Amino acid sequence: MNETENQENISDQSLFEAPPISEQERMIEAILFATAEPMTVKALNERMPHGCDAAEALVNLRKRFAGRGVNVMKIGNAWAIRTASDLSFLMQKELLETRKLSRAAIETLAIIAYHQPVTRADIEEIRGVSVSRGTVDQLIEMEWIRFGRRKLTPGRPVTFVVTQNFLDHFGLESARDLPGLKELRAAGLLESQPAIGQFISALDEDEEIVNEGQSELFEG
Amino acid sequence: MNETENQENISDQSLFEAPPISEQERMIEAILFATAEPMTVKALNERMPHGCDAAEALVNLRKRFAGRGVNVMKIGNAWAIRTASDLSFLMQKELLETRKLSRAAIETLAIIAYHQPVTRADIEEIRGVSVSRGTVDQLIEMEWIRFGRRKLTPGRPVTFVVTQNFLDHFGLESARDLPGLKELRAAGLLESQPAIGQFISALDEDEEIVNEGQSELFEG
Amino acid sequence: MTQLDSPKNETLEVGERLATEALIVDVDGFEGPLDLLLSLSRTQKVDLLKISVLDLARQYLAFIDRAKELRIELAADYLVMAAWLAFLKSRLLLPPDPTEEGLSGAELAARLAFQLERLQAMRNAAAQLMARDQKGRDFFIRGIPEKLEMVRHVTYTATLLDLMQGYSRIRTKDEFRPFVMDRNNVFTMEEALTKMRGMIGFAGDWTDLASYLPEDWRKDPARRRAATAANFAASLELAKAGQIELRQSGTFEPIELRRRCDW
Repeated sequence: MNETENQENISDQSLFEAPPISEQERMIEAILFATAEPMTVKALNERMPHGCDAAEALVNLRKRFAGRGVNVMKIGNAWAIRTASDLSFLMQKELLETRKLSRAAIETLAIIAYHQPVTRADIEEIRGVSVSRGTVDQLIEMEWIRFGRRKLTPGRPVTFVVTQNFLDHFGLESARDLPGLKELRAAGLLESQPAIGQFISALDEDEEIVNEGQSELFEG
Repeated sequence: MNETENQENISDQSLFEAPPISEQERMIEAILFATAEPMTVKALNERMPHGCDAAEALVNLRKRFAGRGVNVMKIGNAWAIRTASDLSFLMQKELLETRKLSRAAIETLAIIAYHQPVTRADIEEIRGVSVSRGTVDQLIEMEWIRFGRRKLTPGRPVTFVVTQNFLDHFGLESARDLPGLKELRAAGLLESQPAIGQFISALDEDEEIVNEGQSELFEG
Repeated sequence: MTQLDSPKNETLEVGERLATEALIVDVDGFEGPLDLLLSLSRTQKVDLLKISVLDLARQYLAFIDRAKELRIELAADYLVMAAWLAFLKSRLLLPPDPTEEGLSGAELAARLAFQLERLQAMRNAAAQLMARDQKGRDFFIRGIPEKLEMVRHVTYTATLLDLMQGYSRIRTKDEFRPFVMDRNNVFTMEEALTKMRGMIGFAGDWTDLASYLPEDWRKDPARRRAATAANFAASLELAKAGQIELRQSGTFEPIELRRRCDW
């Protein structure tokens, strides 16, 4: 009986008073060290006692690990601890055999990452060849891309976007941090323009081609 | 010529001069984080560049993690990073689960409610099977039954009665408010159907009771 | 992989350039006409923004002609592109016709240049992406993840309905008899068959089917009905098996049977 009462007291306390921020930092440190997968702020808060604010503690923790052997990394809206990349030479045994991606798959991945959300037709327009089913399947299987919302164009085609796994794999905080993204956008190279093939038909039918700004996706 | 000599010197140096101890600490931090098992000092030294002293770096690293969310711990003769023991509760997820009371427990409870005060022997006689200790214990633990007065029969056996908790849970003013057998049948609550002949007469008998309109009792 | 590198062919000598133009008729090496165009464009010494689309169209058409001479099968999209480039070339060479609608030759050329530039940009981006630090190669995840331990807290519950049903279950246990078919008054065809098989051997001539009814099945009407039906079905079975013959002189007349002689 006494024990139950005690426990109740503790949980009552924690209901009203969150642990000090330094203690929250310790907790997040423990949770992130224990898991291999990135954890969202929401998931962290759920694991921690009532009243904790993982977001604030994470900022402190990230600073604390700057320049250390392992770093706290932000991946999308999730967080994970990863070894510092300059120490990769120590990890020969942990090296994962990665599947060699074909040139088509790499290009398709890059196009999806930089232009997302893109339809298959968009990808084909940019590469000038049809996208083989296997290429897309492989990227989906690797969980680097997934289906996004359907586009509001005739036929409502499906779109592809990159996943959190993609960000995690390439150590990206968000799709906005893709290398050279700003320059590409500034050069207008991420805007969709009608392709030559479409021109041919446009010459006949005078079809209106909808120009959609793709950039808002990166603002999310 | 001079330059080449210089370069040679540098590479010679790096062959024999170990990285600064703070760098070795980083290395051990990364290795202990990423390896799938605890590492001995020997194994650490084998992984690290020539001239490193894992033992010394480990002492530093251990101090650095003292009081943090994870600690550098010795397991056997090997080292690993582990959750600080006071935070182990974070590695547990509490699942609240509600389960239906077992049939035996419900029947036992029902007999106590309808016939209280009853002895264990009474219950067994009515149910036709012996009552397991676990069932009674469970009901006592749930605070739905408690011990009543001892019966004034030979052996003075203990009796069981239902508690206020029981009445609260089932929304009853008193155990006497429990509907009787005929009322149960009238409300269609009898699971087992009597043989057809009996059933017909039962319909006649129970007609009045149906009209009394007890059904609201069963809506709770 | 060299395709992914930024173009360094700008320094190519004229001789090499001609060689590239004339000799690579290996369509297999290209991923579609756009890729081919991009490769051809590298032979021009300018960046893609300043490319001469007219020259490029000429190069492409020359390439296609050469491929045709060599009787290399060309995929349809290469030919479509060739047709389009021929059209573009004529537009670029002829003075613009003010009555004609649509984009001018210069505009079309700009679009093509844009497409080439965008494809090149995507290839560079892909190369940059793959050159990034990658998980499992340059940085690593936790090697000994700790399992999240599930602690169950079970609370048991029951409703008033459960309680009452439980009680009624006990109190009506004695009334309860599991449902079984009442077989007292059922005479099965199997029984009839067994009985009749034993009897037909003794009856030499036509006998009434009714006479085969067992003694104790004759009085009670229910039992009699059951036995008659069973006997009738059994006699049909025996006739079907060729063991007996059946006859009936008229509707509702007695059915008679006898053993077949050849049996």
